[in-house]
Amino acid sequence: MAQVLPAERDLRRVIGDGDGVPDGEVEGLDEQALVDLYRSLVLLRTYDERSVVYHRQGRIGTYAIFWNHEAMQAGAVHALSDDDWIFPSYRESAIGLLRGMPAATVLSWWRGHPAGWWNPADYNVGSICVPIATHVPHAAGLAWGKKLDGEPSVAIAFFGDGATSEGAFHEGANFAGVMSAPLILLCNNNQWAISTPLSAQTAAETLADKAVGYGMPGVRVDGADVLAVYEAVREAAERARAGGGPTFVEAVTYRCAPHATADDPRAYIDLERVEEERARECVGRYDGYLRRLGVLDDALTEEIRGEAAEMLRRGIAEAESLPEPDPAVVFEWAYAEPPPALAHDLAELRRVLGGSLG
Amino acid sequence: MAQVLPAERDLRRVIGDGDGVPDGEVEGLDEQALVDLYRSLVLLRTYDERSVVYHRQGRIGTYAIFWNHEAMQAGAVHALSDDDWIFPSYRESAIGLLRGMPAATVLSWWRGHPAGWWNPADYNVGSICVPIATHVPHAAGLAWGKKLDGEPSVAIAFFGDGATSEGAFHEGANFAGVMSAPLILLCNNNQWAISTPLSAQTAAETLADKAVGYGMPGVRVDGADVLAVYEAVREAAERARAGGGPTFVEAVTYRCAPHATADDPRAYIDLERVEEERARECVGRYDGYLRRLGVLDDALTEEIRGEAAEMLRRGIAEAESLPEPDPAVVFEWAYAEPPPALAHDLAELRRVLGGSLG
Amino acid sequence: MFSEGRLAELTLAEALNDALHVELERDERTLVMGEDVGRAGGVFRVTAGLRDRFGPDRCVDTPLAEAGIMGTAVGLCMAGWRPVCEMQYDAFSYPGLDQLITHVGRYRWRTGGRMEFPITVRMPYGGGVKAPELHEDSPETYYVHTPGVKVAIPSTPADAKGLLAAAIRDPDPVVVLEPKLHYRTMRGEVPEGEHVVPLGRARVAREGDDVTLVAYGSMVPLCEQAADALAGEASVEVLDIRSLRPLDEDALLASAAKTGRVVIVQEAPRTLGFAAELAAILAEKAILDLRGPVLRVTGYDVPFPFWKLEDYYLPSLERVVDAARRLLAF
Amino acid sequence: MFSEGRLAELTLAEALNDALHVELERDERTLVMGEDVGRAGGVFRVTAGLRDRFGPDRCVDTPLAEAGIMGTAVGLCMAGWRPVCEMQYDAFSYPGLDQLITHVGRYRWRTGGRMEFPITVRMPYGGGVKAPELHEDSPETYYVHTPGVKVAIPSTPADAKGLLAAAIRDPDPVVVLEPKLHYRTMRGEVPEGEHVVPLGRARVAREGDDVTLVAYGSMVPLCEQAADALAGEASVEVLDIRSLRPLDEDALLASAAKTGRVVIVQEAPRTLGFAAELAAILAEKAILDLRGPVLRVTGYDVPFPFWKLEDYYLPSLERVVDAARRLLAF
Ligand SMILES: Cc1ncc(C[n+]2csc(CCOP(=O)(O)OP(=O)(O)O)c2C)c(N)n1
Ligand SMILES: Cc1ncc(C[n+]2csc(CCOP(=O)(O)OP(=O)(O)O)c2C)c(N)n1
Ligand SMILES: [Mg+2]
Ligand SMILES: [Mg+2]
Repeated sequence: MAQVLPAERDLRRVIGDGDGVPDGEVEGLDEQALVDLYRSLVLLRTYDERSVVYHRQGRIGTYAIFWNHEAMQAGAVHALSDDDWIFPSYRESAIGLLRGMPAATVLSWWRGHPAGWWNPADYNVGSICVPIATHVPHAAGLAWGKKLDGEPSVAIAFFGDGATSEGAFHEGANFAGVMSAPLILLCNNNQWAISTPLSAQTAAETLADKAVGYGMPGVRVDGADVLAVYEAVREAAERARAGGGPTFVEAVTYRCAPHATADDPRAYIDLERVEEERARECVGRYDGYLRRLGVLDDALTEEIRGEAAEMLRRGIAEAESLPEPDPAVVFEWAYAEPPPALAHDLAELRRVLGGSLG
Repeated sequence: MAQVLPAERDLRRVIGDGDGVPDGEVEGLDEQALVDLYRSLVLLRTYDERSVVYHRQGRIGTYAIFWNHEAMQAGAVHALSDDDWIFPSYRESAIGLLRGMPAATVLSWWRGHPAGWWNPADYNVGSICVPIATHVPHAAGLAWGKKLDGEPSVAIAFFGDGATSEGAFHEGANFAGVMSAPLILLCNNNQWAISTPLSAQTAAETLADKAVGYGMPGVRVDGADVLAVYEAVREAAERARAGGGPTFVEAVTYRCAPHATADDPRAYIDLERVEEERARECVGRYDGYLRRLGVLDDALTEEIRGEAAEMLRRGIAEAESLPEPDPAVVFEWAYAEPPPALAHDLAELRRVLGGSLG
Repeated sequence: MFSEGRLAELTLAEALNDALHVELERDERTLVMGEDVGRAGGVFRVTAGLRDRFGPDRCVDTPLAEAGIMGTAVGLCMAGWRPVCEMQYDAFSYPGLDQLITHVGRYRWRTGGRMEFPITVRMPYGGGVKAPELHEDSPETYYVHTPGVKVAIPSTPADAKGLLAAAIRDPDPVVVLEPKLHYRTMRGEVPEGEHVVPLGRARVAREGDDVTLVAYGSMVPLCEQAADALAGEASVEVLDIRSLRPLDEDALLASAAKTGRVVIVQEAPRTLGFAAELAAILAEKAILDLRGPVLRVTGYDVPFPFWKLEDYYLPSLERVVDAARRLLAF
Repeated sequence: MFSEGRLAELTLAEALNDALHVELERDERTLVMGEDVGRAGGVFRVTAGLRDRFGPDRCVDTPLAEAGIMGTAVGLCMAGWRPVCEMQYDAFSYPGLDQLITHVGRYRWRTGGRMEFPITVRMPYGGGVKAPELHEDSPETYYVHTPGVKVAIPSTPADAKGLLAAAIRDPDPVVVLEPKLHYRTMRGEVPEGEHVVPLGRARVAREGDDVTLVAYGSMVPLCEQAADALAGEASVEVLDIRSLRPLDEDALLASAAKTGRVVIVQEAPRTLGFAAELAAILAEKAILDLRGPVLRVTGYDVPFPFWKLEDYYLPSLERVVDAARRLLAF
């Protein structure tokens, strides 16, 4: 095997700044594809911004904001085929939208409604993973299983900078290396794990440097550059499909919003830095790129935003129109054939609910 | 911080082959120190070889053989001061001997006798760790705690190649990196985890490559070259004491014996390779080095071996002369003040033991 | 129980925070560690102010690694420290179970009782807070079954402070589960300064003669409500277990002897929830006192549900009252 | 229970090995994975011959990482595989507990019951084998308390084969604990070919009228010895629970109704060992049938001791007989 070197230090970038830094280009992406990617970015952005509002309005519960993380999500998904499997964390809760999942499903998840569960096989999207890094072995296992069957599918797991400290990340990555599983480890390095900065998370210089310890290539990209992410993931997927095994992609960005709606980052974050980062956020940068390229104008932007807004409007209405779940749901689903004790429990619960305290 | 590069590919060696490859030298090791190191090697070898016999004779239970691992154990311990803490796995069960622990204590451990427990603070040697890699965080915590107190102690954790796949190894190593804890991670790469070869354990090219992911230097040494191990550990300890944080040392050797007395490696191991490795085993190599240097002769060898044999003879006699433990021991020690229920349990047990089935 | 006398009106979270301030002040070998306990003061603000007051070495933001937290705490003890570890939520303590079972609970024993491991592990637990999956578990069984550790679960602000202080001072590892439902919503009088509630003593929260409701943590106030609801019908005793290990068996047996009727209420799934142990003790030692079956009102043997359903899962006032009535009518 | 009729005389380990051969042959989506299961055929040789027969892709030597084994098994299920995971020893399954609790037991539920996770986790368990620390644990409580998983513990070679087959065919995750004490020392008649013992059914190992000894796994033969020892004094029923979850409550209650006297024998530490659940069920549902206390004979609430002491820790013939006599004399 060729020697695996530590990851490139420099962040790969495609999008310029419309000024001194020239725009690059991604081979094979035609105008339609470029606009579709924009559509996905706007959809995710709209979902995220509306969700914060819905939370304030009491329509959904606690919500993990992903503002300025849209590029790595959309860039990655567009670089994959629909047969490829996505394993999201809570930070990528709405990534299923890019695979046709109704907004109402994701909103239901955040509304604590069982309509928020889905069958992963319907979209090739795993469940939203709440316990940090624990889905990395799932993605490795899925990829290994597909490889055993000779199927060309690859898997991608999304996780944060903090997640790299967990044993589950390590074991999953190492398994993938050993099995030469077609897996992409997409690390969303937003430089914070709630209030814990990257410097308190690891002494590694870059997270992508961890790749060498698993015998896989590590790549660093600007996570707010949707085309850079696209290109890196496409490369990784091609390598994986060709039998080259897993790749670690570190997408570097910055968390510009609270960790979740319940969090107040003012106690720990550098607010000036947040302002800077907000100014170079990912949707605006791609918007500028497309306009410089002449494939986007106000009218098209308007149309795309309108579509997304409409989808969310319908989504929340649909989610809110769902009936409250029946108590029976508590007892279903955990087992293929629920044990008799559970049926008895439900009957008892119904009896008590039917009664009163009087 | 300076860029941490992946570990050196080549194994560091000091001892030559008495033929084409010349002997090196370790600065600061005088004749006395060289002979002391030999004494430790021989003590460990004698302990190990006697233990296999004692097992066959039914004097001790299952035993994890460390033949050809003596150099990394003795080399490392001699490079440290007595204030430094050692965290052994079952493969380094007798390492306490190098700190003055009686052989009877270690033999008792393998005899399933509670006289095999010791107070780690008496020797600065942690308990023999049975569950793989789980002591790595202990060593990291100890080192971090010593650093908080401004004490110059460093810690060393011994673990195997297989252990690097465990989450506990990862979490401990990462903690040590972040805390810049004075820790040496000494990986005994004997290329097998029971029947699992290194190639099925990791896709990394070298285990020392894992260091870069924790932001620490990685070093590879010939694990059967006691002087190379000594030098690498001394360097690592100096760096740690100077505030430079942890180091990963990969000591490469080859398991020439069964994993433990219960194991039969013929089903999986390459017996020719074992023969080759046995021919270059670590005690003989150092013996040759010292003879070429003129500090060892047959008389001294004889004397040192005799001493070690005598220590083991006394050790097993002492272990065997210990009274069988009292049932009360089952109920002590788990809590500072055993809960009342345990006292009651003991009384009941004594009552039943006193009775009969008649 | 000792304390200095003056009282303050605090929430349960404030009482815990107070305990940490007092104990860190009292013993400079004590340190707090965990995810987000420092800069942010904990996601529930239980560790607020500690980093400013005691510095980042004694209130440590650790890497995101629960096994690493538990494991380095073992090493810190060997270096003479007394670590208080936070697990951010109940279900996020599970990655630390291996260290807890194989080392935290066994290391003292493994040294022949010659070395101490005074680790405190504290975490918010329990449901009713409308949070996403795995934020509402009641994991006490995993801890209570594990030899070598002790487990306390307070139900009032005063006990929260006192039991946490006892845990920190205890020479053995103690897991403290804090009812997160009541972190901010329950207020009560809490002794100022040093305040210790010894482990191993239950508390009669309400005296009564006809039936005993046994509970701990967030189920205690529920049982008190049930006692109120049953006021006209029966005299209800409420026993707050407080310390699950060591357990105050005498208090349990005394109450069972008095009322002869016992309902045990627990939020965790039924099978092998702590109510099973309490019921087993009654079946073993109180069989002649019991006037009817020992009833359990518990969570169900399924994962804690999506929060729109959590009120069906959690023991409710209706279910507790119903059980008590069934037992009274037995 | 179905099987093809012919019988072979096998050890318990051989019976398990036979089950794996039959099930891997029967369903080509089934694979075996774990540490040293391939080249070495398992440290107890339970997986011997599988790698040669089915190839290294269906009998996989994994990296040394129990959480990784459990976690990749979840992913393998999503790809349509049916993994049978070996944990090398009881106590080495603890690093996998987090995956088991948060994912193996919950993933089906999390898909609204739409995706199956037919994972089998098998491991040797229990003491009496004179092994070093952490090689003799009885961890069933951690598994039985966890929603979404099932747990079986065989006590004979035939049940070992049949329950393992049932576990592998089950659409849900099943943990099978194998009494390592009897791997090689117990022989028995085992049906050849396909042989399935359904989960959820207890087995009356010995019929009797005066007292019931309830047990599972390696405690069953001990209870049978106790029944022999008591032969002149009392007619002893021995109930082998076999399937801890789902539990055959009816069999338990029927036996309690018949004898009115129940002693439960378990090797795990007492507090919240599975005997507690059985006793709690009796206290809840059999109170009018019981003629005396429900007694538990168990391991103690301490770590499993150094092996020179293990005979004091483990339930012994003397302790079981003593408990039965005390109960008969009650
Ligand atoms: C095992 C586990 N421990 C703790 C938590 C609580 N928690 C939720 S998010 C978070 C920080 C995660 O940081 P990172 O991995 O960087 O991802 P990000 O949130 O920044 O996307 C923590 C500690 C959890 N969900 N799971
Ligand atoms: C957590 C855990 N899993 C499994 C085992 C069983 N086991 C004992 S030794 C061993 C192999 C260890 O290999 P390695 O780390 O290379 O160390 P070596 O034995 O070669 O020194 C295994 C799997 C264990 N002791 N602990
Ligand atoms: Mg982050
Ligand atoms: Mg090895």
